[in-house]
Amino acid sequence: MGLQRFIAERKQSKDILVMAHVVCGYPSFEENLQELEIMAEAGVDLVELQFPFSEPSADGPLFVRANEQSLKSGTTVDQCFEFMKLVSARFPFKVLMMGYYNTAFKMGEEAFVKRVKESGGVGYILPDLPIEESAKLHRLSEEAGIEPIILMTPTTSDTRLAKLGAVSRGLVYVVARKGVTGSKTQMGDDVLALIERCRQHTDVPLGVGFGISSKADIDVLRGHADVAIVGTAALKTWQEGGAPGLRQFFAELMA
Amino acid sequence: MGLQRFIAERKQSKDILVMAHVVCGYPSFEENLQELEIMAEAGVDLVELQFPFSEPSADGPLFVRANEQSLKSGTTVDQCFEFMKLVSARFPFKVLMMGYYNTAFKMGEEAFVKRVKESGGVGYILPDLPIEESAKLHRLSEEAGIEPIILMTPTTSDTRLAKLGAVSRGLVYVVARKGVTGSKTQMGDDVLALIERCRQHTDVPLGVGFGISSKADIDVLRGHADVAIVGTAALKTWQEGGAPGLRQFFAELMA
Amino acid sequence: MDIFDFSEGREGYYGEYGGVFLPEILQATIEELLVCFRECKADPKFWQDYVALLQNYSGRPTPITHLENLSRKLGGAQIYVKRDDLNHTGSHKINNVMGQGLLCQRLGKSKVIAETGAGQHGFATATMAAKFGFECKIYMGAVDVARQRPNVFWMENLGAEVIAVEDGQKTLKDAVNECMRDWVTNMADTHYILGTACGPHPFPEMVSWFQSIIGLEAREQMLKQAGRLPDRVYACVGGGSNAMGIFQGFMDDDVELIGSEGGGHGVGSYMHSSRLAYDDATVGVAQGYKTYFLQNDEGNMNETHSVAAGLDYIGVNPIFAHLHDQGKVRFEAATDVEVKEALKLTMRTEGLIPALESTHAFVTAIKEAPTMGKDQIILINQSGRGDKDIFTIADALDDAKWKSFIGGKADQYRAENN
Amino acid sequence: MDIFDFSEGREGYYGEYGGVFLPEILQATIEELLVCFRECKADPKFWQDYVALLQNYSGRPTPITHLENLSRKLGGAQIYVKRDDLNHTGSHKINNVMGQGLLCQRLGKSKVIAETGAGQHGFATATMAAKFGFECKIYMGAVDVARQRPNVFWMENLGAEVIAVEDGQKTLKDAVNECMRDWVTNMADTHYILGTACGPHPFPEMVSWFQSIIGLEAREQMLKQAGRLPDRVYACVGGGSNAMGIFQGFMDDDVELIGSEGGGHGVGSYMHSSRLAYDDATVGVAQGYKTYFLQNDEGNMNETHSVAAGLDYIGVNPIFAHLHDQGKVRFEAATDVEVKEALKLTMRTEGLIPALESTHAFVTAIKEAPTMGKDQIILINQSGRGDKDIFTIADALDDAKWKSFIGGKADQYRAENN
Ligand SMILES: Cc1ncc(COP(=O)(O)O)c(C=O)c1O
Ligand SMILES: Cc1ncc(COP(=O)(O)O)c(C=O)c1O
Repeated sequence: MGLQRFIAERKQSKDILVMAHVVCGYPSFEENLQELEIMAEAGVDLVELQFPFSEPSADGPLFVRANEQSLKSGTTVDQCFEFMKLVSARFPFKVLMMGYYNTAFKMGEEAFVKRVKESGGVGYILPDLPIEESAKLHRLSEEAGIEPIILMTPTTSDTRLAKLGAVSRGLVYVVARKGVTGSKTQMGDDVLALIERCRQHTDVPLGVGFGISSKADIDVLRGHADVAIVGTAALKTWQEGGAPGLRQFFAELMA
Repeated sequence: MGLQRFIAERKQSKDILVMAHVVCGYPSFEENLQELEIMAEAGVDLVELQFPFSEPSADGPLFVRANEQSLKSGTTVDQCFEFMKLVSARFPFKVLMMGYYNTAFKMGEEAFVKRVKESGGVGYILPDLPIEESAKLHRLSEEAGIEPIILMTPTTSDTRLAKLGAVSRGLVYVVARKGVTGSKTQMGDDVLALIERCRQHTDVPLGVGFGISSKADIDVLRGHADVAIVGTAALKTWQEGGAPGLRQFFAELMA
Repeated sequence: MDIFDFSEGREGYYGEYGGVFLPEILQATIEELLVCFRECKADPKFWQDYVALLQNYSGRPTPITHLENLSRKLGGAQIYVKRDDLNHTGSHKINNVMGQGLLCQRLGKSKVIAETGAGQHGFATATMAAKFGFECKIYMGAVDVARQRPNVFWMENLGAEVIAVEDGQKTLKDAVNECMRDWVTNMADTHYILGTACGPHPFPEMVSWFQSIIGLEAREQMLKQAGRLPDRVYACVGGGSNAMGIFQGFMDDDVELIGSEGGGHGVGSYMHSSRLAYDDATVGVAQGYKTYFLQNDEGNMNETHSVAAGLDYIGVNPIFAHLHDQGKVRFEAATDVEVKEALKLTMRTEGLIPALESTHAFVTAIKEAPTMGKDQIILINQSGRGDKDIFTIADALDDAKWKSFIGGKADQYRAENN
Repeated sequence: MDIFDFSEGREGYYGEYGGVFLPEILQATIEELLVCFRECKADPKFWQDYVALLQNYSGRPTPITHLENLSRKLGGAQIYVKRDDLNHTGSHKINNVMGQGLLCQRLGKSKVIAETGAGQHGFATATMAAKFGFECKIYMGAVDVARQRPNVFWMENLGAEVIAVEDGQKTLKDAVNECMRDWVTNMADTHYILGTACGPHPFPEMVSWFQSIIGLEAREQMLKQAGRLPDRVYACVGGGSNAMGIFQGFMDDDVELIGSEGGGHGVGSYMHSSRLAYDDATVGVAQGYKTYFLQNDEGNMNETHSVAAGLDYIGVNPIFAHLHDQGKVRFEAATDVEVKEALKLTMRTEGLIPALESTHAFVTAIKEAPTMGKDQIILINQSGRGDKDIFTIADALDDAKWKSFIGGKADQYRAENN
């Protein structure tokens, strides 16, 4: 089942879905599994598995260090795909590859798409790959039946939103504010207006991310966005409060 | 009795005179007196009393440090003149002021000449005062009956030797070699040739200095020069061997 | 040949290299920059203002010096040197920085950010920011901050905020990432002054354009001073901006162009920064553009090394990747050891102190000059002066007196603190 | 007015100042130098060669920079700066040194000696010697060797022998004496490259002549760039060579000339090096010439002080002593504290880092600019760049991070030795 249909189905029973995030191999694949267990329990709908990269220039400090540590402990792309396979088989949520374009480029776009698909991934997010550079990858993905997640942002002009909208499939990632992952976003009228703008240019579901850390944030989005994307806040909770902390975090978040 | 007559008289009983050197106030005026005592005993004929100066650029390391130490311990020009007075009264040798021109310039040339005369000095050596700058000082000295000691050197042209010769009075200081005071000179044909050259341009007695340190050096000069000038070697001996050393040095030198 | 004529190919691409690989959030900013840059490039007044600014502020044109002693000693080609070391702040970096300063003014932005490795580009940027009245933040790897304190000292005194980047290898490439992070947040009022001909389009073209002043001057000067063009032109290649700068003067001529990369510990050592001279680099996409990177099979960047901090970088400008493919520029490497020897030789023979970066160009030229005829001419770009790098050079030459001086100075400071 | 026209007075005298007060042994050498210098001065080709050498090797002409920010901030006169800091080796000292290099060649001598205080002149001389192939000895007070190690490091690497002078105060004046001592021994094959417009005739005239290139350029540039001559010209005064250099461009004009001396701890402190601005100096004879010296009643030199080692000297050139008497040049002093403030201001406002010496000229200009009209113009001579003086400037600004960097560096070196 494709990503877009999965979201549509899930949305029949929920007014907003939740997408969570883990950095593969950080702190370790074992702990990743524990985190994912908790996310699954809490009813998380989608998970991005970030493949660590040495130059994560769109990430904030917490993820930067997570990328770095994971690579230091020897994480390979192959391990990440194996992990993806394991995860997508074990858990009810859908899994996306998240990472930087060089990972895909180095293995070759064909091989990349094939491997995502084989590993049970329903799509991928490559934040440093603009649509101008994606034609071939998008075509291959379409052939394979996986989705490239396109990002729309507060700085994107209407002209460009139209262009992005035209090629969007599966899910659009609406970036709630300028900046990198990790800092807090004031979820308010600005974000809602942005969602409104994006909605005019695409029919695919809209996920909103960057700085979502509480139920209150999600409540703001309810009725406007299809998916709330939670990244740094969860990792931070894991680091500070371990499994009990994370369990409580998702319980409160999704209450 | 003027310097030139004094030399002429002494030369009746000796084939070469000896001029020695002390730096006033170094190591102290007391030690200066002890040195002079020894020089007098040994029969030294002339003594230069060097007035310490802060920029003794024509002196070698030993005298440079002596100048410096003397000033550091508070030696003043006035003390030097007082010392000159004492010395010229007490000892049979004749005394000359030696120093740099600024000492004379700062007290005023009239005052300087007057004070040398009053202190029993028969002349002065100011190595940084060329004849072009000496007209007035020479006139004043002549009036007072003291002698400005002119230097002739290995680099002086015949034309210039003639000029120097024309104004020379009392004693000419023949600089045995290039350089500053203190290093050893090879006393040989070069020096004798230089003396010969100088002799052609002046009738006043010739003293030869720079690097004389032994009886052998003096023996070379005997019959050619009128005065052998001993500077650094004596001070070095005093520093290393004290009074007994210096006594022996002069005994051997003048044997 | 106009390498910047994209009418036949894709805008911002040199062969398969270049492009714009940036987060969507920056697309508007990079578009705005591109539009502004196109205006500037089309406006002869802009270039005039640029040249006048460099003349009055930085001492351009920098001269060409004929190294008669070194030429005689090597017994081959006549060696000439383009003296970009005489620029204000001590290197060619000021050219690019002043140009981007003018452009930033035109963009109406009030803040600038820049990455720096050796500190030379940061120093130049801080200087420009003081002159233009921009707020200025310099991102610098923590390792570089620690070892390049003199430049940090000057940047701070020029009013810049220097931010030590604690991520990754804590060196240049990490400073670039951190700049990107600042930029995606503050692009509204901030211009990113990239320091070399790398990064996303239009940076490679823009930096090359500003640096082309070196080659423009040099060509004219060679004709005037030596009566003809050089047979070969040598430049060191970090990101490739000084080399692009001087090479552009001779692109359409029968002149061989040679880039000299950081050979570090040598071929096979994997402790170097030779992307094109050695075979260790492969094509990849990082830091906003596609080019040859020193990376592993999975696309993660390798550690790099050069005695010259300014060459110690994972990537190379995409234009060079293309010119290399086409055989239009030859790339060689100079090892750390060779650099030290060439530096000593140049100091003693000619009284010049090239920056360690620039000395890489000297190494290759010194190797090749003796094999050339006495009637042949070579031109070396001296991109910077070495006296700013006293710590690095004293370390490289392992100078005992310097070390004991530093020891004494440290003791003095400690005593003052007690 | 030609101050070097001696036809009416005594050769080598400026009023009652100047002359030749040297040991007889040097009379032939100084005469030979004078004859050679007169030939050079009369030979237009010599000056052409000199200018060409400086253009090709040192980057002359150095530009004039309009300090718009500082002028605006001070709200008075428009401030222009002559950029001799952009010279090769970082100061105006290279002008004189290159000129004397050519002259030494003409004299047929193969060795050069020079005194140096800050090390700037020694650095320039070592550079020139490398370029000309002369053997080179630099005399430097032991105190200066210890505190100016960076310059010593470069001199040695340029192939010069640096001799630490252990006599006297172990600073500049003692290095001068030691040079004289070398010269009286080795004059046959050795030329003494005196570093400033002091010492026996013809040095004051000769050094002034070589430095006059600054003023020649500056006058023309001001006319071209500002459309008219400046109302006032400011220069710092150590021995007086850079000031003589720029002032000579404006001697016959209605331009006020202001020399700025090292005020050290201020008037009455007796810890300064202001010979003419303060009343502490008197006329004397030392180091080969007659001028104002900071000396006691008996003619022994006093200790002097300035935060700028290059101004920290007992005497001043005899030409200035005369022009001061005649009221043709006004002398002011800048204290250490004022210098630090002006340096900070200049760095932040304009991105310029004047040498501590040059900053003395900025201090006086900055004091006076606000009292002048907006339509008035002042010109400051920036004789050197400050980035060579990082130790001194970091000490002056009491920079804590610098000190801890040095501490860390010292620890690193000690660890390497174990
Ligand atoms: C003096 C100097 N030359 C060369 C470089 C290398 O940069 P690029 O290849 O962009 O000229 C640097 C970089 O810091 C530098 O400081
Ligand atoms: C940069 C600079 N300016 C000025 C001076 C002072 O010398 P002068 O008065 O001869 O120009 C020095 C001396 O070292 C110097 O280095």
